[in-house]
Amino acid sequence: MIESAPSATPQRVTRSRRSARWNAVAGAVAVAVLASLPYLVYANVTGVLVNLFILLSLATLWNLLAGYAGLISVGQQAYIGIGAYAVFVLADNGLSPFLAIPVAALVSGLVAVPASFLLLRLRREYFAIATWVVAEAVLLAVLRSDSLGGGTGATLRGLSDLDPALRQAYTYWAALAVAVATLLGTYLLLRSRVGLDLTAIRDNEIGARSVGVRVALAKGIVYFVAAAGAGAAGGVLIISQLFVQPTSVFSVQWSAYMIFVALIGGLGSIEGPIVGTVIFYMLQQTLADRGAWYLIILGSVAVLMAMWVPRGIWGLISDRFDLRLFPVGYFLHPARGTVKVKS
Amino acid sequence: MRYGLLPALTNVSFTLAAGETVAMIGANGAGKSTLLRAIAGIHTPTAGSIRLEGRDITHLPAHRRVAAGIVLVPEGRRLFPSLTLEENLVIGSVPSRRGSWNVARVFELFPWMATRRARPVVYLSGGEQQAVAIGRALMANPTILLIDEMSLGLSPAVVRKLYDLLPELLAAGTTILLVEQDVTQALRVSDRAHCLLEGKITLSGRPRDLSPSDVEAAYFGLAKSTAGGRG
Amino acid sequence: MTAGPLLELAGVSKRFGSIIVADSLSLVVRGGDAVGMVGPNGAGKTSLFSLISGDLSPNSGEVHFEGRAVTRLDSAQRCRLGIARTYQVPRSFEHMTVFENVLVAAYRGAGLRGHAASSLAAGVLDEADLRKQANSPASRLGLVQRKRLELARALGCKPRLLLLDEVAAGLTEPEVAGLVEVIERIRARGVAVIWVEHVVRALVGMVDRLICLAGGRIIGDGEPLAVLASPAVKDVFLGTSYGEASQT
Amino acid sequence: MVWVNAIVQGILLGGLYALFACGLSLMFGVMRVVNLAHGDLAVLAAYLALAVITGLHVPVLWSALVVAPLFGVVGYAVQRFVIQRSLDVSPLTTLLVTFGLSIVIQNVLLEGVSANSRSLPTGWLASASFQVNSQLSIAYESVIVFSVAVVVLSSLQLFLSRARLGRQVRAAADDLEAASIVGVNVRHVYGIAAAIAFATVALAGVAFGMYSSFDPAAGPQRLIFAFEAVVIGGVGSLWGTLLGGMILGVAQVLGAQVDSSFGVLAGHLVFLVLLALRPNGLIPARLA
Repeated sequence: MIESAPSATPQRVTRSRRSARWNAVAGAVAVAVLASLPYLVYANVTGVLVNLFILLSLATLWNLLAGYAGLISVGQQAYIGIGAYAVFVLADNGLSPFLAIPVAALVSGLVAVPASFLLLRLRREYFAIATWVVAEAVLLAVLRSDSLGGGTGATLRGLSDLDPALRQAYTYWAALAVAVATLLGTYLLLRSRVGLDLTAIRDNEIGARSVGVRVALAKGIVYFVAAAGAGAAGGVLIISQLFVQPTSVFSVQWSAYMIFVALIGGLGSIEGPIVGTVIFYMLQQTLADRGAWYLIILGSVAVLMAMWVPRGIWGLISDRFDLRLFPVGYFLHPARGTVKVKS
Repeated sequence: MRYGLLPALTNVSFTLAAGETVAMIGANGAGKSTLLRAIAGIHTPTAGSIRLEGRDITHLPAHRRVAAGIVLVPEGRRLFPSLTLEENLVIGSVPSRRGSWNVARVFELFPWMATRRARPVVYLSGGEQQAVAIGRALMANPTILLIDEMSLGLSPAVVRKLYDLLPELLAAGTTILLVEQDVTQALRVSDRAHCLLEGKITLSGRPRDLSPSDVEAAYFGLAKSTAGGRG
Repeated sequence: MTAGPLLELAGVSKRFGSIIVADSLSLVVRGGDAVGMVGPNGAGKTSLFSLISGDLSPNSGEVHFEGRAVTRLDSAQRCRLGIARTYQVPRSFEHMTVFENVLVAAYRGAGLRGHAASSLAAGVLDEADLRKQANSPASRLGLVQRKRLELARALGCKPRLLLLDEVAAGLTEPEVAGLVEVIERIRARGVAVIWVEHVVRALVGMVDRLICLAGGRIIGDGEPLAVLASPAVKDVFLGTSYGEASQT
Repeated sequence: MVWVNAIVQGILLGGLYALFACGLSLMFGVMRVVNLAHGDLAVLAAYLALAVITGLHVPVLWSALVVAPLFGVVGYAVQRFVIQRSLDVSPLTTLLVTFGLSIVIQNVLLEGVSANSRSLPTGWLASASFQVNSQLSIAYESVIVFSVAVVVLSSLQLFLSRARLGRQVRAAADDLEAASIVGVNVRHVYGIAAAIAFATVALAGVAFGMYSSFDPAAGPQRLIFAFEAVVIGGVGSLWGTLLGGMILGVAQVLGAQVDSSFGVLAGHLVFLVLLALRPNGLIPARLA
């Protein structure tokens, strides 16, 4: 018979080089402060933050697709739109729009499953454009649908009897909740064994397969999660605008936002999109009265970063300071004292 | 010519004199192909230098080395599948160096080619493809011809035929560096030989001065004393 | 333990266009065998490994592992059944630490969880002498350490058949000796090993059977020194008429 | 007869799509780059043509003779300084970089010329057509565009198969390393391929501007149609691209016949179905 594992010397495994406890405390404090903002600031501030949270969620999910699974999608707007319209339909049937957000996420995820059977077989260039075609096809289908308002769009019902200030606060909390859920979900996914699979696939797909990784399954999970998250973001979007216009919600501009944010912040890290979102926000505010210039500048910067600084701003920061806010790694230590010893 | 360090090669130095034929023999994985590819400009060595007629060409890109007269017949032929036989030859004259080689002369050397000039090369046999690869290299009128594993995958008769062409090439004053697993053929045609084992030159000399047992030992890396034992 | 063969190839052929890399190959390997494999460039050694590991699927023929047909399974499925391989050009996961590289194998290839997986991974790193590098990214390893990581990752899958593709290339003499020792230990646990290597002396010292491949066919199979001495094998390595040359 | 008319119009429309697609196909066939800014370049060319027409008071066909060579030069530069650099980083980077360029071009146009849609003045050509019979009439414009497409594809085919540089392009597409060791300056050849691709996309842009109105956001859809034509026809095969363009054109016109809003969607669906069934296209072939 075959002996089992070679005998291991005593060892201990942690998930980061240093203790991650302070990161968790800081994160909890940050979320608590953000959650109390509706009591502290005017609605125009929370209104801006709602858009910021939507963008943060989208960029985080796109980074999960591209930075971890190597899937360059330019069609995630399909799921933003599906999520928005799902909230519209559910609210029309009497469900509270806020409660409809998780359902919309699920709907988007479920639509992604059959799409993934077609798309995930394709090579990268084909995948990129095919995702775009799928998004266009969904848009055209919505435009043809009278019950969804066709080209004129649809107005969200079910929130008209709510006090505007309260509605804005609820919307803000919903956006915050989606952003936190997205970040936390991404973090937990990457910390799980699937996260290890994904990193392995990104680094070397054939190598990953050769050690038993189910490549198609791992990519499928990521594609599903990214679609569901985009659906939730779309749900927040329709609630914040009370209206959805198909050519705008299915616009490829959304892909531009998430791609630029992720590229500038840094692909392949959870922190990157957060950094990128902050930069995007600052640029947008600075150039607010200059029309599309912020997008031109943002796009040019993103192109230059992709060519010369492929790991983005967070890559530079984490290299210099060896910093990780979301530790997902595994560290092997020699055992200390009585901690789990196995011989 | 001097040559230095690559991951697969350690501090290899040797020179080629004009007009001679040098063979580089050794088992696969010994670093022979890496060496030729470095001379052809596909890899840049991590240390050391390559000189051609006194001029440092270590950082010259591959296509400019061809223009300078160093031409590689690569391992596995590497013909262009979407080009016809004749086009595969003609593209060899891209650097437009002066010399006597042209399509007509290659056809003289390999008369069978003329009748199949318009065929895609994928329909040719291995030996025929190797001949096209040699013809393509000659079209550049090389001063140094690097030939990588000419015999690979070919029948012994074809290998012999191809090697019998070498003197004709040499008549034009071309210097030849051969990398070859087929030791016998390589020793038969070369003026000097080096044996490469695990990235180092372990044996050098004129073919007639090398005994078969020395070559065998250097080739497999089995020292003569331990070749019989298990250790 | 089953009495049947561990691995059986029956008439396996593989072509790429006009190039034949496996020409109706048949081969039987039993549990605990240590098989060496040699052959000139382009003989089809790496392709044969890929056909066994599932990176390539054959044009015809069948591959059986522990009596089960695996011809239509991909490399991940075959790995989980117990076939692990290394690659000639290391396929390390560059941005993961050495420990994580092996941990993926322990999770997916060996199907372990939690503490069992990290114990296996840690043990394998000890065995491959990579414990000191456990927490550094694979991208910082040198070529020799990368080769060891290939071995460690394959071992992390807890294979019953281990395919080693040139793990000793580029190693110094003492390093090769150390590696042979490691592989001897793996064998002693009952793992069958097929080892492709150009460093023939490493093979001859360790395997009890040598296969010589040329042109996608087996031209020698048996006791190592006998295979190396056979005229067909000498012909392939040293040339068509080496015998003639040595008489002059 | 309605259907015959639809098929004829679809085939002629396919010529325009093939014109859009041949540059995309060339760049993908030679350097494995899908230029996501392809459609926006066409729109940019249309605006430039408009500027030439109004600035120099020349007819539309002359404007193409100015814009296409200009785009060729730009294409060479973009390949050498932008795309080559991103290719050196990773294949994924070329997608991200060309996508970034796409958005930048769109928004520069938006800032520069406003979002209003424009069209190229074609004079008497705009309404000229010949009547085949009572139900089938063919616009001169569509015939001209189709002919231009066939001429461009044929010249490109001729260039690749006969010209010295064309041979080098094919060699570089076949085997980059082998091309460099026979003395081909691969980066220069890549630049040439990009120059041709950009020049053809400029022609396509002008043709598009004659056919219909355009605005700064019209690019992405052009890219998608071009890509669909390439994939339906088979990557790297120029005549396949023409066939792909015609299949797409016919699908769109037939779809629109069923329901006016179903045209483009029908094209997408044909593409997605073909992609599911034959991921390598109808005529999988090497370049030329």
